[in-house]
Amino acid sequence: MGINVLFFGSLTDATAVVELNGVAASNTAALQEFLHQQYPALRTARYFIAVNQQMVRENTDLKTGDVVALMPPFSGG
Amino acid sequence: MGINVLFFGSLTDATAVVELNGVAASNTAALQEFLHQQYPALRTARYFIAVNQQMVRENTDLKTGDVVALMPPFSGG
Amino acid sequence: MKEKKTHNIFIEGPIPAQKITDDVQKHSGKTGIGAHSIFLGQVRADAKEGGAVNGIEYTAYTEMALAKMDLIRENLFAKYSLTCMHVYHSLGTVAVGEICLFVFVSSAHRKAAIDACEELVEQIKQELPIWGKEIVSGQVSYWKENQ
Amino acid sequence: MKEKKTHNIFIEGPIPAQKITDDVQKHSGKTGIGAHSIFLGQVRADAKEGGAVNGIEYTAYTEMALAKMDLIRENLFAKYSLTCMHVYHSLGTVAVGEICLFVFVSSAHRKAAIDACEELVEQIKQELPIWGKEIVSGQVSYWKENQ
Repeated sequence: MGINVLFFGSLTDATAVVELNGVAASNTAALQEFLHQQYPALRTARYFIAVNQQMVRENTDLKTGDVVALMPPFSGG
Repeated sequence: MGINVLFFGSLTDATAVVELNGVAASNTAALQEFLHQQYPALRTARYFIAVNQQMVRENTDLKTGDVVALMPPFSGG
Repeated sequence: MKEKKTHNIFIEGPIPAQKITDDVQKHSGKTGIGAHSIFLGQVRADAKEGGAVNGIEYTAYTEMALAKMDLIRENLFAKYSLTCMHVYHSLGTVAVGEICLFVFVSSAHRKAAIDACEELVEQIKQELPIWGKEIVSGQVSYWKENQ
Repeated sequence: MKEKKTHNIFIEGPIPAQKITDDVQKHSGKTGIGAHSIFLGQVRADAKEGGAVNGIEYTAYTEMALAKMDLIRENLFAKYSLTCMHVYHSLGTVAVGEICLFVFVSSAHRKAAIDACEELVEQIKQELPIWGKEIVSGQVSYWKENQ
Protein backbone atom coordinates (compact mmCIF):
# COMPACT_ATOMS: atom_id res chain seq x y z
CA MET A 1 0.00 0.00 0.00
CA GLY A 2 1.78 3.17 1.13
CA ILE A 3 1.29 6.61 -0.38
CA ASN A 4 0.07 7.43 -3.88
CA VAL A 5 1.93 10.43 -5.38
CA LEU A 6 0.69 12.48 -8.34
CA PHE A 7 2.77 14.99 -10.35
CA PHE A 8 1.21 17.72 -12.48
CA GLY A 9 2.12 20.34 -15.07
CA SER A 10 5.75 21.33 -15.40
CA LEU A 11 6.76 18.97 -12.54
CA THR A 12 6.31 16.04 -14.92
CA ASP A 13 9.27 17.46 -16.90
CA ALA A 14 11.38 16.85 -13.77
CA THR A 15 9.95 13.44 -12.87
CA ALA A 16 9.15 11.92 -16.28
CA VAL A 17 6.31 10.11 -14.54
CA VAL A 18 2.84 11.31 -13.53
CA GLU A 19 2.19 8.88 -10.69
CA LEU A 20 4.03 6.80 -8.09
CA ASN A 21 2.24 4.09 -6.13
CA GLY A 22 3.11 2.55 -2.77
CA VAL A 23 5.63 5.12 -1.59
CA ALA A 24 6.71 4.69 2.04
CA ALA A 25 6.59 8.01 3.93
CA SER A 26 5.13 8.91 7.32
CA ASN A 27 4.64 12.61 6.60
CA THR A 28 4.87 15.14 3.77
CA ALA A 29 8.35 16.38 4.80
CA ALA A 30 9.75 12.84 4.60
CA LEU A 31 7.97 12.32 1.29
CA GLN A 32 9.47 15.50 -0.12
CA GLU A 33 12.94 14.49 1.01
CA PHE A 34 12.54 11.15 -0.75
CA LEU A 35 11.19 12.78 -3.94
CA HIS A 36 13.92 15.44 -4.01
CA GLN A 37 16.53 12.63 -3.83
CA GLN A 38 14.81 10.74 -6.61
CA TYR A 39 14.18 13.79 -8.85
CA PRO A 40 16.77 16.48 -8.06
CA ALA A 41 15.11 18.98 -10.46
CA LEU A 42 12.14 19.08 -8.05
CA ARG A 43 14.30 20.84 -5.44
CA THR A 44 14.24 24.13 -7.31
CA ALA A 45 10.68 23.79 -8.57
CA ARG A 46 7.90 25.86 -7.06
CA TYR A 47 4.95 23.63 -6.12
CA PHE A 48 2.02 23.22 -3.76
CA ILE A 49 1.08 20.01 -1.97
CA ALA A 50 -2.41 18.59 -1.60
CA VAL A 51 -3.18 15.59 0.61
CA ASN A 52 -6.39 13.88 -0.49
CA GLN A 53 -7.24 17.02 -2.50
CA GLN A 54 -6.79 19.38 0.46
CA MET A 55 -3.99 21.91 0.16
CA VAL A 56 -1.50 21.64 3.04
CA ARG A 57 1.12 24.24 3.92
CA GLU A 58 2.80 22.56 6.88
CA ASN A 59 4.28 19.15 7.43
CA THR A 60 1.34 16.72 7.52
CA ASP A 61 1.15 13.11 8.72
CA LEU A 62 0.42 10.53 6.06
CA LYS A 63 -1.20 7.12 6.32
CA THR A 64 -1.39 4.29 3.85
CA GLY A 65 -3.83 5.01 1.01
CA ASP A 66 -3.34 8.78 1.14
CA VAL A 67 -3.04 10.57 -2.20
CA VAL A 68 -0.43 13.34 -2.30
CA ALA A 69 -0.42 15.70 -5.28
CA LEU A 70 2.52 17.95 -6.19
CA MET A 71 1.21 20.88 -8.20
CA PRO A 72 3.03 23.84 -9.77
CA PRO A 73 1.19 27.21 -9.92
CA PHE A 74 -2.12 26.83 -11.77
CA SER A 75 -2.45 28.12 -15.31
CA GLY A 76 -5.94 27.24 -16.44
CA GLY A 77 -8.20 29.45 -18.53
CA MET B 1 -39.25 77.19 -40.83
CA GLY B 2 -38.96 77.69 -37.04
CA ILE B 3 -38.03 74.96 -34.57
CA ASN B 4 -38.45 71.22 -35.00
CA VAL B 5 -39.56 69.52 -31.75
CA LEU B 6 -39.26 65.78 -31.03
CA PHE B 7 -40.99 63.91 -28.18
CA PHE B 8 -39.79 60.54 -26.92
CA GLY B 9 -40.81 57.70 -24.62
CA SER B 10 -43.51 58.39 -22.04
CA LEU B 11 -43.78 62.06 -23.14
CA THR B 12 -45.66 60.91 -26.23
CA ASP B 13 -48.45 59.78 -23.88
CA ALA B 14 -48.79 63.46 -22.88
CA THR B 15 -48.50 64.93 -26.37
CA ALA B 16 -50.08 62.25 -28.60
CA VAL B 17 -47.60 63.37 -31.28
CA VAL B 18 -43.94 62.53 -31.78
CA GLU B 19 -42.92 65.62 -33.75
CA LEU B 20 -43.87 69.26 -34.24
CA ASN B 21 -42.50 71.28 -37.16
CA GLY B 22 -42.13 75.03 -37.55
CA VAL B 23 -42.61 76.04 -33.92
CA ALA B 24 -41.85 79.72 -33.20
CA ALA B 25 -39.60 80.09 -30.11
CA SER B 26 -36.45 82.16 -29.54
CA ASN B 27 -35.07 80.04 -26.71
CA THR B 28 -35.70 76.77 -24.87
CA ALA B 29 -37.50 78.46 -21.95
CA ALA B 30 -40.00 80.08 -24.32
CA LEU B 31 -40.41 76.79 -26.15
CA GLN B 32 -41.11 74.95 -22.89
CA GLU B 33 -43.69 77.55 -21.87
CA PHE B 34 -45.46 77.10 -25.21
CA LEU B 35 -45.36 73.29 -24.96
CA HIS B 36 -46.58 73.26 -21.35
CA GLN B 37 -49.57 75.37 -22.45
CA GLN B 38 -50.27 73.06 -25.34
CA TYR B 39 -49.75 69.81 -23.39
CA PRO B 40 -50.44 70.45 -19.67
CA ALA B 41 -49.38 66.90 -18.72
CA LEU B 42 -45.80 67.83 -19.72
CA ARG B 43 -45.59 70.24 -16.76
CA THR B 44 -45.27 67.41 -14.23
CA ALA B 45 -43.19 65.15 -16.47
CA ARG B 46 -39.49 64.69 -15.83
CA TYR B 47 -37.50 65.23 -19.02
CA PHE B 48 -34.17 66.35 -20.46
CA ILE B 49 -33.72 68.70 -23.42
CA ALA B 50 -31.29 68.25 -26.28
CA VAL B 51 -30.70 70.95 -28.90
CA ASN B 52 -29.31 69.47 -32.10
CA GLN B 53 -28.46 66.29 -30.14
CA GLN B 54 -26.52 68.13 -27.42
CA MET B 55 -27.96 67.99 -23.93
CA VAL B 56 -28.63 71.47 -22.50
CA ARG B 57 -29.33 72.24 -18.85
CA GLU B 58 -29.83 76.01 -19.02
CA ASN B 59 -31.98 78.25 -21.16
CA THR B 60 -30.50 78.13 -24.66
CA ASP B 61 -31.09 80.41 -27.66
CA LEU B 62 -32.74 78.77 -30.65
CA LYS B 63 -32.60 79.64 -34.33
CA THR B 64 -34.69 78.47 -37.23
CA GLY B 65 -33.86 74.89 -38.24
CA ASP B 66 -32.80 73.81 -34.75
CA VAL B 67 -34.01 70.39 -33.57
CA VAL B 68 -35.11 70.25 -29.93
CA ALA B 69 -35.72 66.86 -28.35
CA LEU B 70 -37.67 66.33 -25.12
CA MET B 71 -36.54 63.07 -23.54
CA PRO B 72 -37.68 61.30 -20.36
CA PRO B 73 -35.06 59.30 -18.39
CA PHE B 74 -33.49 56.65 -20.63
CA SER B 75 -34.49 53.01 -20.21
CA GLY B 76 -32.61 51.07 -22.85
CA GLY B 77 -31.04 47.67 -22.40
CA MET C 1 -9.95 66.37 -40.32
CA LYS C 2 -10.47 62.89 -38.96
CA GLU C 3 -13.13 60.99 -40.80
CA LYS C 4 -15.63 59.28 -38.55
CA LYS C 5 -17.53 56.15 -39.34
CA THR C 6 -20.80 55.77 -37.48
CA HIS C 7 -21.54 52.18 -36.49
CA ASN C 8 -25.18 51.17 -36.51
CA ILE C 9 -26.15 49.38 -33.33
CA PHE C 10 -29.88 48.95 -33.90
CA ILE C 11 -31.56 45.73 -34.94
CA GLU C 12 -35.30 45.57 -35.65
CA GLY C 13 -36.88 43.07 -33.23
CA PRO C 14 -35.00 40.58 -31.03
CA ILE C 15 -31.29 39.92 -31.48
CA PRO C 16 -31.02 36.40 -32.96
CA ALA C 17 -29.22 34.12 -30.48
CA GLN C 18 -27.31 32.63 -33.41
CA LYS C 19 -25.57 36.00 -33.84
CA ILE C 20 -23.58 35.37 -30.64
CA THR C 21 -21.85 32.23 -31.93
CA ASP C 22 -21.49 33.73 -35.42
CA ASP C 23 -19.78 36.84 -34.03
CA VAL C 24 -17.47 34.80 -31.77
CA GLN C 25 -16.45 32.66 -34.76
CA LYS C 26 -15.65 35.77 -36.80
CA HIS C 27 -12.95 36.53 -34.23
CA SER C 28 -11.13 33.18 -34.35
CA GLY C 29 -8.72 34.61 -36.92
CA LYS C 30 -7.73 37.49 -34.64
CA THR C 31 -5.01 35.54 -32.91
CA GLY C 32 -4.04 38.33 -30.52
CA ILE C 33 -7.35 37.96 -28.69
CA GLY C 34 -7.24 36.04 -25.40
CA ALA C 35 -10.52 37.10 -23.81
CA HIS C 36 -14.07 37.91 -24.87
CA SER C 37 -16.46 39.50 -22.40
CA ILE C 38 -20.11 39.36 -23.46
CA PHE C 39 -23.23 40.85 -21.91
CA LEU C 40 -26.76 39.92 -23.00
CA GLY C 41 -29.95 41.63 -21.91
CA GLN C 42 -32.99 39.33 -21.91
CA VAL C 43 -36.61 40.51 -21.51
CA ARG C 44 -38.07 39.49 -18.12
CA ALA C 45 -41.68 38.51 -17.40
CA ASP C 46 -41.94 40.96 -14.49
CA ALA C 47 -45.22 40.88 -12.55
CA LYS C 48 -47.20 44.12 -12.96
CA GLU C 49 -50.65 45.28 -12.02
CA GLY C 50 -52.76 43.75 -14.79
CA GLY C 51 -50.50 40.75 -15.42
CA ALA C 52 -46.99 39.71 -16.38
CA VAL C 53 -44.89 41.56 -18.95
CA ASN C 54 -45.15 39.88 -22.37
CA GLY C 55 -42.53 41.93 -24.15
CA ILE C 56 -40.82 45.29 -24.42
CA GLU C 57 -41.29 47.78 -27.23
CA TYR C 58 -38.14 49.85 -27.79
CA THR C 59 -37.92 53.29 -29.37
CA ALA C 60 -34.88 55.55 -29.63
CA TYR C 61 -33.63 58.90 -30.79
CA THR C 62 -31.46 56.94 -33.19
CA GLU C 63 -29.23 59.70 -34.65
CA MET C 64 -28.32 60.96 -31.19
CA ALA C 65 -27.89 57.42 -29.83
CA LEU C 66 -25.47 56.48 -32.64
CA ALA C 67 -23.45 59.68 -32.24
CA LYS C 68 -23.26 59.13 -28.47
CA MET C 69 -22.32 55.48 -28.96
CA ASP C 70 -19.40 56.51 -31.20
CA LEU C 71 -18.11 58.77 -28.42
CA ILE C 72 -18.47 56.04 -25.79
CA ARG C 73 -16.65 53.60 -28.08
CA GLU C 74 -13.83 56.10 -28.71
CA ASN C 75 -13.40 56.80 -24.99
CA LEU C 76 -13.27 53.12 -24.08
CA PHE C 77 -10.71 52.34 -26.79
CA ALA C 78 -8.60 55.18 -25.38
CA LYS C 79 -8.98 53.95 -21.80
CA TYR C 80 -8.51 50.18 -22.26
CA SER C 81 -6.31 48.02 -24.45
CA LEU C 82 -9.01 46.44 -26.62
CA THR C 83 -9.06 44.52 -29.88
CA CYS C 84 -12.77 44.89 -30.73
CA MET C 85 -16.05 46.21 -29.41
CA HIS C 86 -19.51 45.43 -30.79
CA VAL C 87 -22.90 46.61 -29.55
CA TYR C 88 -26.38 45.64 -30.76
CA HIS C 89 -29.64 46.94 -29.31
CA SER C 90 -33.17 46.07 -30.38
CA LEU C 91 -35.79 48.48 -31.67
CA GLY C 92 -39.48 47.55 -31.85
CA THR C 93 -40.94 44.61 -29.99
CA VAL C 94 -38.89 41.98 -28.16
CA ALA C 95 -40.82 39.15 -26.46
CA VAL C 96 -40.10 37.75 -22.98
CA GLY C 97 -37.06 35.41 -23.05
CA GLU C 98 -35.59 37.05 -26.16
CA ILE C 99 -32.37 39.06 -26.32
CA CYS C 100 -32.63 42.87 -26.57
CA LEU C 101 -28.97 43.86 -25.96
CA PHE C 102 -25.73 42.20 -27.07
CA VAL C 103 -22.43 43.74 -25.95
CA PHE C 104 -19.20 42.05 -27.05
CA VAL C 105 -15.71 43.24 -26.03
CA SER C 106 -12.44 41.47 -26.90
CA SER C 107 -8.89 41.99 -25.68
CA ALA C 108 -5.58 40.18 -25.30
CA HIS C 109 -6.20 39.85 -21.55
CA ARG C 110 -9.25 39.26 -19.40
CA LYS C 111 -9.08 42.34 -17.20
CA ALA C 112 -9.38 44.90 -20.00
CA ALA C 113 -12.18 42.94 -21.70
CA ILE C 114 -14.18 42.48 -18.48
CA ASP C 115 -13.75 46.04 -17.17
CA ALA C 116 -14.51 47.67 -20.52
CA CYS C 117 -17.57 45.47 -21.06
CA GLU C 118 -18.99 46.37 -17.64
CA GLU C 119 -18.39 50.10 -18.19
CA LEU C 120 -19.89 49.88 -21.68
CA VAL C 121 -23.09 48.22 -20.40
CA GLU C 122 -23.49 50.94 -17.74
CA GLN C 123 -22.97 53.70 -20.29
CA ILE C 124 -25.43 52.15 -22.75
CA LYS C 125 -28.08 52.07 -20.01
CA GLN C 126 -27.37 55.57 -18.72
CA GLU C 127 -26.39 57.59 -21.75
CA LEU C 128 -28.15 56.29 -24.84
CA PRO C 129 -31.56 57.87 -25.62
CA ILE C 130 -33.51 54.62 -25.81
CA TRP C 131 -36.84 53.89 -24.14
CA GLY C 132 -38.58 50.63 -23.34
CA LYS C 133 -42.32 50.17 -22.89
CA GLU C 134 -43.25 47.01 -21.03
CA ILE C 135 -46.29 45.47 -22.69
CA VAL C 136 -48.64 43.47 -20.46
CA SER C 137 -51.56 43.35 -22.89
CA GLY C 138 -53.12 45.44 -25.67
CA GLN C 139 -54.63 47.67 -22.99
CA VAL C 140 -51.96 47.67 -20.30
CA SER C 141 -48.36 48.85 -20.63
CA TYR C 142 -45.76 50.53 -18.46
CA TRP C 143 -42.83 52.73 -19.41
CA LYS C 144 -39.72 50.94 -18.22
CA GLU C 145 -37.41 52.61 -15.73
CA ASN C 146 -33.78 51.55 -15.38
CA GLN C 147 -32.47 50.91 -11.88
CA MET D 1 -26.80 14.95 5.09
CA LYS D 2 -27.03 17.17 2.06
CA GLU D 3 -26.53 15.31 -1.18
CA LYS D 4 -24.07 16.94 -3.51
CA LYS D 5 -24.11 16.73 -7.25
CA THR D 6 -20.74 17.29 -8.91
CA HIS D 7 -20.98 19.17 -12.19
CA ASN D 8 -18.48 18.20 -14.83
CA ILE D 9 -16.80 21.24 -16.36
CA PHE D 10 -14.28 19.52 -18.63
CA ILE D 11 -14.63 19.19 -22.38
CA GLU D 12 -12.08 17.27 -24.46
CA GLY D 13 -10.56 19.68 -26.99
CA PRO D 14 -11.88 23.15 -27.88
CA ILE D 15 -15.29 24.36 -26.71
CA PRO D 16 -17.50 24.44 -29.82
CA ALA D 17 -18.54 28.06 -30.52
CA GLN D 18 -22.03 26.78 -31.30
CA LYS D 19 -22.39 25.83 -27.63
CA ILE D 20 -22.63 29.51 -26.71
CA THR D 21 -25.76 30.18 -28.73
CA ASP D 22 -27.23 26.79 -27.81
CA ASP D 23 -26.76 27.48 -24.10
CA VAL D 24 -28.23 30.98 -24.36
CA GLN D 25 -31.27 29.58 -26.16
CA LYS D 26 -31.78 26.99 -23.41
CA HIS D 27 -32.38 29.91 -21.03
CA SER D 28 -35.11 31.68 -23.03
CA GLY D 29 -37.76 29.83 -21.02
CA LYS D 30 -36.36 31.10 -17.72
CA THR D 31 -38.39 34.30 -17.80
CA GLY D 32 -36.98 35.67 -14.55
CA ILE D 33 -33.59 36.18 -16.22
CA GLY D 34 -32.76 39.73 -17.29
CA ALA D 35 -28.99 39.53 -17.76
CA HIS D 36 -26.41 37.02 -18.97
CA SER D 37 -22.72 37.69 -18.40
CA ILE D 38 -20.40 35.50 -20.47
CA PHE D 39 -16.64 35.15 -20.49
CA LEU D 40 -14.72 33.28 -23.17
CA GLY D 41 -11.03 32.42 -23.11
CA GLN D 42 -9.45 32.16 -26.57
CA VAL D 43 -5.97 30.75 -27.27
CA ARG D 44 -3.53 33.50 -28.36
CA ALA D 45 -0.65 33.15 -30.85
CA ASP D 46 1.87 34.66 -28.41
CA ALA D 47 5.36 35.16 -29.78
CA LYS D 48 7.92 32.90 -28.05
CA GLU D 49 11.52 32.03 -28.59
CA GLY D 50 11.28 29.45 -31.37
CA GLY D 51 8.10 30.82 -32.93
CA ALA D 52 4.47 31.66 -32.25
CA VAL D 53 2.24 29.55 -30.04
CA ASN D 54 0.14 27.13 -32.13
CA GLY D 55 -2.05 25.81 -29.37
CA ILE D 56 -2.31 25.00 -25.69
CA GLU D 57 -2.42 21.51 -24.20
CA TYR D 58 -4.42 21.44 -20.98
CA THR D 59 -4.13 18.92 -18.16
CA ALA D 60 -5.83 18.99 -14.77
CA TYR D 61 -6.16 17.24 -11.46
CA THR D 62 -9.76 16.68 -12.46
CA GLU D 63 -11.23 15.25 -9.24
CA MET D 64 -9.80 18.09 -7.17
CA ALA D 65 -10.78 20.69 -9.77
CA LEU D 66 -14.39 19.50 -9.83
CA ALA D 67 -14.64 19.40 -6.02
CA LYS D 68 -13.14 22.91 -5.82
CA MET D 69 -15.46 24.15 -8.57
CA ASP D 70 -18.48 22.92 -6.60
CA LEU D 71 -17.32 24.96 -3.61
CA ILE D 72 -16.76 28.07 -5.72
CA ARG D 73 -20.20 27.64 -7.26
CA GLU D 74 -21.83 27.23 -3.84
CA ASN D 75 -20.11 30.33 -2.44
CA LEU D 76 -21.11 32.49 -5.41
CA PHE D 77 -24.74 31.37 -5.24
CA ALA D 78 -24.69 32.33 -1.54
CA LYS D 79 -23.09 35.72 -2.23
CA TYR D 80 -25.06 36.84 -5.32
CA SER D 81 -28.66 36.53 -6.41
CA LEU D 82 -28.16 34.28 -9.43
CA THR D 83 -30.41 32.15 -11.61
CA CYS D 84 -27.76 29.93 -13.23
CA MET D 85 -24.05 29.41 -13.53
CA HIS D 86 -22.27 27.23 -16.10
CA VAL D 87 -18.53 26.65 -16.56
CA TYR D 88 -16.71 24.69 -19.28
CA HIS D 89 -12.95 24.26 -19.54
CA SER D 90 -11.01 22.39 -22.19
CA LEU D 91 -8.68 19.45 -21.59
CA GLY D 92 -6.20 18.29 -24.22
CA THR D 93 -5.19 20.42 -27.19
CA VAL D 94 -6.88 23.69 -28.15
CA ALA D 95 -5.56 25.48 -31.26
CA VAL D 96 -4.93 29.21 -31.57
CA GLY D 97 -8.21 31.10 -32.10
CA GLU D 98 -10.29 28.38 -30.46
CA ILE D 99 -12.21 28.70 -27.18
CA CYS D 100 -10.75 27.01 -24.08
CA LEU D 101 -12.97 28.50 -21.33
CA PHE D 102 -16.68 29.34 -21.34
CA VAL D 103 -18.19 30.94 -18.24
CA PHE D 104 -21.90 31.79 -18.26
CA VAL D 105 -23.73 33.49 -15.38
CA SER D 106 -27.39 34.58 -15.42
CA SER D 107 -29.41 36.74 -13.06
CA ALA D 108 -32.51 38.92 -12.92
CA HIS D 109 -30.31 42.04 -12.94
CA ARG D 110 -27.05 42.99 -14.61
CA LYS D 111 -25.00 43.82 -11.54
CA ALA D 112 -25.20 40.38 -9.93
CA ALA D 113 -24.51 38.61 -13.24
CA ILE D 114 -21.52 40.81 -14.13
CA ASP D 115 -19.93 40.81 -10.65
CA ALA D 116 -20.37 37.06 -10.15
CA CYS D 117 -19.00 36.28 -13.62
CA GLU D 118 -15.89 38.37 -13.03
CA GLU D 119 -15.27 36.78 -9.61
CA LEU D 120 -15.88 33.31 -11.07
CA VAL D 121 -13.31 33.84 -13.86
CA GLU D 122 -10.71 34.99 -11.32
CA GLN D 123 -11.36 32.00 -9.08
CA ILE D 124 -11.18 29.55 -11.99
CA LYS D 125 -7.78 30.97 -12.95
CA GLN D 126 -6.42 31.07 -9.40
CA GLU D 127 -7.96 28.10 -7.64
CA LEU D 128 -8.54 25.27 -10.11
CA PRO D 129 -5.65 22.80 -10.53
CA ILE D 130 -5.38 23.11 -14.31
CA TRP D 131 -2.19 23.57 -16.32
CA GLY D 132 -1.60 24.81 -19.84
CA LYS D 133 1.40 23.99 -21.99
CA GLU D 134 1.90 26.38 -24.89
CA ILE D 135 2.93 24.40 -27.96
CA VAL D 136 5.15 26.19 -30.47
CA SER D 137 6.21 23.07 -32.38
CA GLY D 138 6.84 19.38 -31.78
CA GLN D 139 10.17 20.29 -30.21
CA VAL D 140 9.38 23.58 -28.49
CA SER D 141 6.80 24.19 -25.75
CA TYR D 142 6.42 26.41 -22.70
CA TRP D 143 4.44 25.87 -19.52
CA LYS D 144 1.91 28.68 -19.35
CA GLU D 145 1.90 31.05 -16.38
CA ASN D 146 -1.16 33.05 -15.45
CA GLN D 147 -0.73 36.75 -14.80
